[in-house]
Amino acid sequence: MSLKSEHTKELHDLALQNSRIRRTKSVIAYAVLGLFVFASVGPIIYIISPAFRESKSLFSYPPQWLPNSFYLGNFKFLLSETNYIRWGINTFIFATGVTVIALIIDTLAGYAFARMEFPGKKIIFGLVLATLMVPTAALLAPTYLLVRNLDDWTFGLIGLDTYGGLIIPMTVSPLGVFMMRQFIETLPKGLFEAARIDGASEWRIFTRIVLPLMKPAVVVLGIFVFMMQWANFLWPLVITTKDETRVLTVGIATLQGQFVTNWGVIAAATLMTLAPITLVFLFFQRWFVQASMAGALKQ
Amino acid sequence: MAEVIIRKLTKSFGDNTVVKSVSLKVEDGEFLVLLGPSGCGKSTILRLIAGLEDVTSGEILINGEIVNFVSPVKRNAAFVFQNYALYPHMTVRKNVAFPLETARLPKDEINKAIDEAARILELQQLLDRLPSQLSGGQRQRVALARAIVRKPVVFLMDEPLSNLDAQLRQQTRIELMELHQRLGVTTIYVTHDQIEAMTMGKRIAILKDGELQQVDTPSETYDKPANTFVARFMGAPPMNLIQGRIEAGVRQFTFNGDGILVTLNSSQMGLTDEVLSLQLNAAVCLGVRPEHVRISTDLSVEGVSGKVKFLEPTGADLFVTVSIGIQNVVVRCPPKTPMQIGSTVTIAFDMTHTHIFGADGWNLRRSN
Amino acid sequence: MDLVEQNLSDPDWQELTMSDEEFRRARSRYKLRALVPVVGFLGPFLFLWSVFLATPMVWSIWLSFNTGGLIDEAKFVGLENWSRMLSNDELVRSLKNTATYVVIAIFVVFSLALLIASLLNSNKRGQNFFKVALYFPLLVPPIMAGMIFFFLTHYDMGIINLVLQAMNQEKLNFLGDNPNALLTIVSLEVWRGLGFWVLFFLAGLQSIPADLIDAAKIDGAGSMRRFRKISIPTLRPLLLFAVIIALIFNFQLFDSVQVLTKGGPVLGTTSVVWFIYKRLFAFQDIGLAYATSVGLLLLVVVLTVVAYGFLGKKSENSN
Amino acid sequence: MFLAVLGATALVVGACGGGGSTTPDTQAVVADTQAPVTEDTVAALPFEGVTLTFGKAPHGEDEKANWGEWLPEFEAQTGIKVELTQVPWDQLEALYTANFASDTPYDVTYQTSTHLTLFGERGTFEDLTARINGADFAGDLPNFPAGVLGASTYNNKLYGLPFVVGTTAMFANLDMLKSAGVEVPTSDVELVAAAKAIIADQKAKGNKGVLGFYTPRTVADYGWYFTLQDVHNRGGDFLSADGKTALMDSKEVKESAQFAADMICKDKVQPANGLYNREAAIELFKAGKLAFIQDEPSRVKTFEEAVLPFAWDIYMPVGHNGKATQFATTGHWAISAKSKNADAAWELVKFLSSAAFNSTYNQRYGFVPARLDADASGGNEKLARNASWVAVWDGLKTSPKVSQLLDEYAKALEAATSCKTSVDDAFASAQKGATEALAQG
Repeated sequence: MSLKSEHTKELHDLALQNSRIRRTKSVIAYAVLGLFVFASVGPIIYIISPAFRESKSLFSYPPQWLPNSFYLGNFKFLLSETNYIRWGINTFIFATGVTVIALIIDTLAGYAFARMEFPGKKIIFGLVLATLMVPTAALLAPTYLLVRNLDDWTFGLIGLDTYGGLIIPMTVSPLGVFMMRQFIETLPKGLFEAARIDGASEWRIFTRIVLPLMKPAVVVLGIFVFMMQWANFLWPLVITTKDETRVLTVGIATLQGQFVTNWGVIAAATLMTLAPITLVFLFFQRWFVQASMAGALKQ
Repeated sequence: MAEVIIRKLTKSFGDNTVVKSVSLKVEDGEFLVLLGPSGCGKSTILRLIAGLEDVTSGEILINGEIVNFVSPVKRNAAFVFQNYALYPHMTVRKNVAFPLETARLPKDEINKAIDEAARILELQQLLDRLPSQLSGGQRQRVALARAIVRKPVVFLMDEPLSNLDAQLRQQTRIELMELHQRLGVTTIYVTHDQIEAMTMGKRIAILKDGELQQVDTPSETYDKPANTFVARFMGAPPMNLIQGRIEAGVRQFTFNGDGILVTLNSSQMGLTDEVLSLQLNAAVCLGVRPEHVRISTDLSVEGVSGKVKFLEPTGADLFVTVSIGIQNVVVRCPPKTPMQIGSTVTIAFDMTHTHIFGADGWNLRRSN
Repeated sequence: MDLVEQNLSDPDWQELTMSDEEFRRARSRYKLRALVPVVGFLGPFLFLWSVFLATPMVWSIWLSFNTGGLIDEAKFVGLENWSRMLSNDELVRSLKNTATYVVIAIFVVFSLALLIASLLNSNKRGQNFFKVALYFPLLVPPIMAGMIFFFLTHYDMGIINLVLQAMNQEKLNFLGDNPNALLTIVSLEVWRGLGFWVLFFLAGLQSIPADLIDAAKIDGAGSMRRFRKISIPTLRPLLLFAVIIALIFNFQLFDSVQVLTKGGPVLGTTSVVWFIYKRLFAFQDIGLAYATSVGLLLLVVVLTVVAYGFLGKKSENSN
Repeated sequence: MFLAVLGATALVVGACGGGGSTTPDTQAVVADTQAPVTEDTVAALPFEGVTLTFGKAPHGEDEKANWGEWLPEFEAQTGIKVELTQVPWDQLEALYTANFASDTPYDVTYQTSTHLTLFGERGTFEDLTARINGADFAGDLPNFPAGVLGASTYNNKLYGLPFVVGTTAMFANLDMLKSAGVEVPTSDVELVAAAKAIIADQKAKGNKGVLGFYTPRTVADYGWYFTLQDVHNRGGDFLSADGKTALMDSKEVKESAQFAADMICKDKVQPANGLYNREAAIELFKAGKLAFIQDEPSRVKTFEEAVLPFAWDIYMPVGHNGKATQFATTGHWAISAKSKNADAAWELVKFLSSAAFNSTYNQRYGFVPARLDADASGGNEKLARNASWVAVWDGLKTSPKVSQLLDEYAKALEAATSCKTSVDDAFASAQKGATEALAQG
């Protein structure tokens, strides 16, 4: 009897000790995670203050942390003196346009590469993948000239200062096709065969079977493409000439004079640019977080 | 309802030929089982018939029409997949409706067809569930429902029971056969399980390495295996195959296999002396099923004597492995036959059920 | 019909009715018909790809054997650009910097991302919040991220130096000294990219079958050992994909160099793409720029193949 | 060789001075030429319906708004519609390269001397020689100093009409000078001594962290722009007069770089590279933590607007042995060779380079006008003084290779002032790079 209770006590102690270790471990884990969150979000918080200060007092000595008054001049300047709203709308149209078209052509091509047989498939796929590694900056000029010359061929649909010219060349993303192909390959082959037996055309298989099943992957790729184009700078820079056709990144870059940077305005612009994308992100984050990236990216 | 004929069907993937000039005729309403070990090309043949693979050479006819270059749906063959291949994002109803919606049938017709299929396969309660909410057997029935709802002329089933546990498998086997009887649709059924083949097939086509070995009723494949492969593949435990030579005796030919001397009575064996003489001195096999070997502890009985090596009681039978020299012969005895390991016994073969497989492995009974 | 007979003789029904010629023709017609959907599915992408990616690329390969060709007429010079490329000191330096950057960035990002991902994997509470917060920096376009880093690395007003100052430590010269500048650029990349890789590896970790982990726990493996012996080998195919993608993207280091350092100090942060960009636009040395660009492409292709061979093989062995 | 360079430099300087002396008479001529143009516009707008595209990188974030006020005047006069595109400085070359390669480039662009001939020699710009010698420009031409025009000419071709010339100014915190009891320095040696004295004085008064001198020496902050005039003050250049030979390892280049390096590494009157970029240094000066800063004269406006709490003034950057010249780039208006409305474009260029517009523009942005009859000071005494320095302006000559050569120079300067590389090594490497660049194409 006594032996038994001793044993129980021992077990109890051990359990207590274990739970204590576990608790300590999780405290450490959350501390580390908190540190990384701080490092992630901190820099963005750091520019809130300059955005609400006059540029003149930004780097004043001694360092001034909080704005002595709630200065809105930088924002006012952006909204009244620049085409900021227009840039924002353009950015949205640009990024959305690229995303929508890229998703369509990437999923279609991904399906073809994953589930269709045709001569030269491996070679074509290899070539497509190879172009993934081309530095985009180097292709800037040739692509620009191409779009310029396409102006006449496409009745002005794809050309300078057009959404077509801005959007279409950016929709080609070998990475997207690669990701989609990888995902479709993870789907059981039998599904496609069953559908073929059931008389479904490739298009019906694609719309009724593949698309519903790859929704998570499509969302992930969509967010990925949207982000890339949201941040894109060089292409919209060269392909737009008018202030009204510019996107946010380019518009903000034109605010910098030669050698002179209006830091307050830049900080304000950065904040204002982050605001809508943050909303978009928060709206989709449920999707994003739930979307199984492993599925999308599985080898 | 249709007759399926394949002629000299060959399928290669690159340099690898997996189906080698197979010809087969499946009668209208027949239940034919394609049997063979994995990798023998049986599934490929099924997929070729369905139109899931592209024929390298040869012809496939359904109802007298060459369908090599006809799209799967126009062949009007339904396919039941090993893992059912149900659409995971659709309810049972949607799954079953899919082929009909694809064919653009009117809504009420679709509903009627679904109801009927559901009734036949007892799926009424499950129509609004997703495949992930079903058990293996239920999924299997949904897959069948999806297949029958189209009213196909041919059923192609690719190991449909292999994902079920043993008990369910047996039960479903019976259900499948009932379904076949009820619908009378020509069915080609692929399996690697010889019990399944024996119990289900009206005929069995046995394949090895892409080549057809034998097409026969289950009892014929068992009783008169075409070659050593079939002999060993069908039946558990397999047929005893004893290697040896045919020698000329005084009046009759004898089989000599390392101490096992058997006088061959050609008429009892359904052979002629001419056939045997062709194999004189060639390396042949003598084949006999365990139940066609008589065993006796009485050493005076005529036969070959050997030592008991193993005993395998299975309940219904007792299998005795007798070693004679370097050869082993398995004998089936009634369950409680007194046998001792190490004791000496005499065995004798029932010549009417004994086969000689020639040097090429083919049963001599078939070469006349 | 005698069933045995089926195999023995060649009854009439076994005779082929189509001649070889008919068969071939029917077969190629059938295959051609099967290509129609391929054209439909692959067509849009392949068309746009060949116009907007393949054509400029072929053009740039052609230009690497010429001088001029963008603004003025191209003049064929054979391999001159390629030999100039191989003897260019600044390019050698750029390549070294880029390689250093790629190695450090991949190593740091992947280690941190794996660490955070495994912490998140075993501490489920608040997981979504952490994911979102860590992903946040990716929303900042590089050009603006560069500006934010200017604030952060300001000698007197930057947060890090203020902390150092408060701790009576010597302040850091972030962008004016080597290797600080390159490390600052690495930090920018780590800052922006970490969240993405955390989500990536987290998804990978969550796909590890639980019974594998349980089995290891029963075997008494500690968490470090479990991570090394189970997580890493299971993640290896994912890691391979990640390394290849990271290689491709990091070798294109450009934005942060342009915004933060312009290749300085003393060529400490000049990258290959920055080198190309400068030749191409500022110097109008089109031939050298495209020779380098094609050279970089070849290099990355080779590295990718090597990475694939190396990691790919290992992952096969581990299975 | 060395003598030849000296001679050439002297010639250019001389020519500049000569141009300067014509100032008084030209103003009247300008007034005359304005009249006929007005008459034309009254009769019938000569270019009604023509639209010109106009590309320019901004000198300030308010520039776009300003153009909105400036251009309508021209549009009303001529009937020409002008579409302005603002080109960010950082990506200017990429954008121009793409644009000029197309069939429809900007009709008129603003080009600095580093880009003028780089693009011009590739056939992008119209040679304006005939235009400036035409009757409609006869009244304006004499106002352009020959030295400025000369520096903009390459192979007898003028790809752009000079608009502004860059100068640099030395800003001094006079309170600090007074406190330390030193005079405004007039030579490089005096500058170092004065800076040292001020640092010591401020330290003694408990003002730690005061710095003596700042001017950019790094590639990122265009260090060459602020350093090359010192090479000229020493009588040298980084390129031979005929533009064919690199002189990166010449005595003058290296001595000037050595001086710049010594200020940072040896004398420690300037903070190490990278600690403060230009903007940060400007803030230091504004905060009274920096005695001297060499920067662009446009900062006069910045400092005046900020109302600095101490006395300050601008001076010509001091030179070796007291010699002082101005040496920087020029900004030009260029017309695209492919322009379909070249005549209209020329009207725009004439408007942009007119004395009236030049005055308006530079009263806002504080550059030195490239024509002598423009008044950029607007009564500002400091800016007026700055404008007068154009007399000793000895600007960077344009050449198709100039940006590449400046890159070599700038890299070497940055290396030399890093205190880790010797001046000899740094400029030997620059010489090698520059020679290769000149040999190529």
